[in-house]
Amino acid sequence: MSVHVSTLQARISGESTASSPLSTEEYFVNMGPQHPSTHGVLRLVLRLDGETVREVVPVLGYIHRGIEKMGEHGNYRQFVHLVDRMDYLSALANNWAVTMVVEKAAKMETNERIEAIRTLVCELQRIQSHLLWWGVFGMDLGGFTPFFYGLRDREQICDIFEKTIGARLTMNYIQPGGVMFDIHPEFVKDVKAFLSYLKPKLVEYDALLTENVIIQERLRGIGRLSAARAIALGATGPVLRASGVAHDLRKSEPYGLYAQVDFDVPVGTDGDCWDRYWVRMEEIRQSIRIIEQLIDNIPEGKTFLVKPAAKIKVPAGIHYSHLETARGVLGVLLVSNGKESPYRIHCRTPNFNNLWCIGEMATGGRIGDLVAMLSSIDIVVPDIDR
Amino acid sequence: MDAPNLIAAVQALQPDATVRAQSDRPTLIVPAHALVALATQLRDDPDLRFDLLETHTAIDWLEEDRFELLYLLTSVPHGHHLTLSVSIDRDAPLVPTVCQVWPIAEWLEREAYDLFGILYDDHPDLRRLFLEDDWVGFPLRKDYEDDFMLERPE
Amino acid sequence: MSWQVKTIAQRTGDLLPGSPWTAALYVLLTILAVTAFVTVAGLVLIYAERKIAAHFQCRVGPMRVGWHGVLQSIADAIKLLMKEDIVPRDADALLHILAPVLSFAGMLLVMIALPMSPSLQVADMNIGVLYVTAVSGLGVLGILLGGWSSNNKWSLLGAMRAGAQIISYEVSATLALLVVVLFAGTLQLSGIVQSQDTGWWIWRAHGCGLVAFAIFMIAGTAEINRTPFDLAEGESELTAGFHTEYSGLRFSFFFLSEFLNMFVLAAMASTLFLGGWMPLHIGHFAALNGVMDLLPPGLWFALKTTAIIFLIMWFRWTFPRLRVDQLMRLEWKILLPIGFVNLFVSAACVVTGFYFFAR
Amino acid sequence: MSDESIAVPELSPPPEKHVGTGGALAGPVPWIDKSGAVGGVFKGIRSLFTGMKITVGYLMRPSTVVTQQYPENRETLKLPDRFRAQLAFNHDANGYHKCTMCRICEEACPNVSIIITGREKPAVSKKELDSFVWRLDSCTFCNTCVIVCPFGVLRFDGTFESSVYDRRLLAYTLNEYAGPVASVLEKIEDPDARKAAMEPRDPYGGHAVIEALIVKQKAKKVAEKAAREAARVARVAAKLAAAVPPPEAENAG
Repeated sequence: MSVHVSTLQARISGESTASSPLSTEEYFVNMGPQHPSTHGVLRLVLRLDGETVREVVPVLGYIHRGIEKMGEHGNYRQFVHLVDRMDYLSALANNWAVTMVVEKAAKMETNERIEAIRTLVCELQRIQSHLLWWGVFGMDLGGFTPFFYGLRDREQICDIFEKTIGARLTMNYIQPGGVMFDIHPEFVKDVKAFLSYLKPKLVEYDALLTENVIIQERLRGIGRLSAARAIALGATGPVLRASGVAHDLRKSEPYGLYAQVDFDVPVGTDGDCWDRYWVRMEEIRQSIRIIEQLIDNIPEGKTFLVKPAAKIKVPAGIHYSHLETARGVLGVLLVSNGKESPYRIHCRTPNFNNLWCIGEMATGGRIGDLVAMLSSIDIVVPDIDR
Repeated sequence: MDAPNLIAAVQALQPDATVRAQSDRPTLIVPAHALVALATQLRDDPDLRFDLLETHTAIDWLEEDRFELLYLLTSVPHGHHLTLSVSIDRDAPLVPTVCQVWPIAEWLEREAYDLFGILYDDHPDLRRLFLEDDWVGFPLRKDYEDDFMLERPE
Repeated sequence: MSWQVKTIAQRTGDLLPGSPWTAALYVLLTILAVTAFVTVAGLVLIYAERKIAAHFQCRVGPMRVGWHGVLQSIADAIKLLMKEDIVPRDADALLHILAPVLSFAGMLLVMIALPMSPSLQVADMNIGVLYVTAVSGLGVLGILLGGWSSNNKWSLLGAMRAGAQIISYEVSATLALLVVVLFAGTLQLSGIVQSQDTGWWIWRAHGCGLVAFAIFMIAGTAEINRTPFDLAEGESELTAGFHTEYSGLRFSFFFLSEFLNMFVLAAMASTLFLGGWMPLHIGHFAALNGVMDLLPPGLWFALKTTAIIFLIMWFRWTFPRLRVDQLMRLEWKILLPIGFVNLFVSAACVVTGFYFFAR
Repeated sequence: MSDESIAVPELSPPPEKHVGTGGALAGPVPWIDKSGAVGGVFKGIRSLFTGMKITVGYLMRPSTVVTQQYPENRETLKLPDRFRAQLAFNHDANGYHKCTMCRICEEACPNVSIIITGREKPAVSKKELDSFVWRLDSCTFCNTCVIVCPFGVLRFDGTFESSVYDRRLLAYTLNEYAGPVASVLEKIEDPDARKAAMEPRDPYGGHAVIEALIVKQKAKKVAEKAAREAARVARVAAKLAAAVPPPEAENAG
């Protein structure tokens, strides 16, 4: 057989290819699995030449829980709560992705109110996720204070979710056939109060970090990814859009109520860390626009058209649908054989594909750049390992 | 391009491709040997331009003794979708790699190797992705069992 | 008004002929006092840093141990003392143990030269500035040794960064010091302080002092490895840099010397540029000077040092970190040329007597 | 740039309309223009001072502190009423519940955190609840049991301080009594007979139920595993038999 199966050991025991006139020695160093800026248990094996990164070999699987295998053993409704734990910062979007494919396959109906609530909470969560990213980004670049500001404001969204949903992180809120609870009576008021609180804060964020000369120096021209390479490497979400490709499923294949709202897709030009930073900051503003258009116009209606059944039957076949989380395209592939539990369920997670770009981005940069790039991709490790 | 046109266009490129029933997206069954050539054409054809391999995974049809490999393609410029389906023998799961066409396939194929044991011919770096290198067995196969698997209590 | 400087060393010298045992006791007490001061100042600084950082970040910081957490540092110190002291198996044990001691010793030796008030200075060398510059260089030796002996690649990277950084910025810091030395005409620290009895060098030198002060602050912040120049630790890049493998007591030595280096930097900056313990005097306006003299000189020193420490903390909790090549660029391409030009301009000022209240 | 954005806390003006996928649009970027070297340096330095102004602004206003001192603020701490912290049984005013032991929640639970046992000797009706055991240690608080329950027996409440010293105590028995449902109990006229039908349950007693269950299931599992292994061996054997070519083909090759 012509196929050769390799191992990690073989992969990282290559010969030194130092090309510097000063005979420097390259060495491998493990960044992670326990490292402050790998955002969880990601391990990157770096081939370094002094401070310069020659090669990045990501080693995944430290938090692989076999969500896909677990999905095969439960029914469709039970799978929804498992995907909360993939990209825990976009738990609602993950719920929605599964819900969307199940609803499409099982031909379940929803009404405008359900879709409006889903759109609203997902956009809130996009802001929440980007706020956390902003804080962590600042911290990865060495500034501690943004982390606390970002988290402080994110907490307010968590509080809003807590009131309506009863959970802050893993919510299991969007269910096939509806949403688990109706919005809290104070939801509209809280969201409006939050938005008017957040807008001046965004200006503050810009003054603290965006316009800081150190940040701009550190991000400009770092980790460039051209549009063609970004697509070829499978990047989606802000990473792809920063490279100048306006690929946003909310626009190109509107789901929920995105077709009814007016918003723009921020797009970068160079695909460097700065563009990725700026695209996310701008996405927060666009999400605010979406929420402002929807918050006063939530239609009346039920939150479950029919009493939710514990088991859902999905006709046999392959079903796939995807949506845009805060990090990119999340697709759920459902293979049904007509029974109560899926025959095979596969999640196309945005972080998995986005992380793949780090190998191309980081080569030739410095360790500090690598941290900035990793942070600008905004990875959530459980989403990679599933 | 809408689904019938798309299928017709792809079948013009590869006459052996047949439509797979029971799929909500246009899905074509492609013989394994024709995969790479077709993939290259799909990516480069100006009307099709399937430049994004959205995902790639396998399905273990234990009863039929085959693996079905799915390649979910998206065209970012045109906004249309296509799924390629390749069936391979379960006992000799060998298929040519599409790494040269879509670089992201390198990881997706490693994942499929890791979890299903599908071997990719010419893959530059075929090794386990999630599990350790010395793991025995391929967990997403339907007949996979190991001593630590928990079963759902009744 | 003339200031009578009498250092502890001089007083010991006075005692020595009459009663050598009293002198010895005096020396012993001084050593104890310096040690106590170092420890207490370290704990206070750590507490202050935590509290100030917390309030910068909309938090409250330690609140549990004592009133508003004032005893938190002591609790932490006790915790660190009781922790297991780990020397990695493949580390160079001797150097690993020596490194924090060196780092601490460097800081402690600078401490004795600091003029805190006319009567509170351990030793007043006639080459004070040179001594401080030389001895504070010992700190980098500790950091380098610590990173090297840990046998950890991250530590090594951190140590190398620290070495390169501190040695580079030492140049700029020294150039900034030289400006004041030129103006004051002495290397003696108490002499520098007394030369400012008609005004502080930061404003008396037509901007030269201000530029030198800015350079000194930037270079000093880099020398003590604090954000935005904390590349040697760079916790988001190098986990913890040179002290990755340190724990317990030895870690606390590094930690303490880091904080006290901040104190030393602030003390030096206030001594050189803000008049040290010298009250705010403007020329020979006796009325103003008299009012200012009401506050004791020790308090002036404390206030100025505190203000500069606050400034350094403020930097730390606002700015992100520079990258290693930007750090070097800042030093060699920006600070150093400015420093040289500034030095020449100051020299011209001194020669022509073109500064306020020139003697 | 910095002046404008600080003065007006408004959303940045939208760039041009989005034009399908593939079209690029670029918005205003708060980029420090470094074209003029000296001007750029001053802008850069000013940007640093802007940041310092923000942080010191928070230092000067202690009212912006958001930290809560948890155990001290127990009285004022109010969790939202929907907060999912602990599964609870809805008992009515008389202390009766409506659980008919239909086991829908048990099946819907994704991680077998609900274990329902029936009384061996029902007092009144055919099926009576003995213990409704809920395992906090494996629960993911997904709320599925609550929404699928046809009788509205379950609810989540916000009692979040659930730490105990022994993890076996994390298996709670939710029903206060073992016995028939509310509608049956209400039909019993005699209060003593009612009381006799109801047997009190210890809320922390769930682990005993689980341990009994484990013993019962172990034997069953061993048998099942053996059966599965036999089936697998048979399948492999059949496959091997099919894979071996018939003798004449072998001769031809």
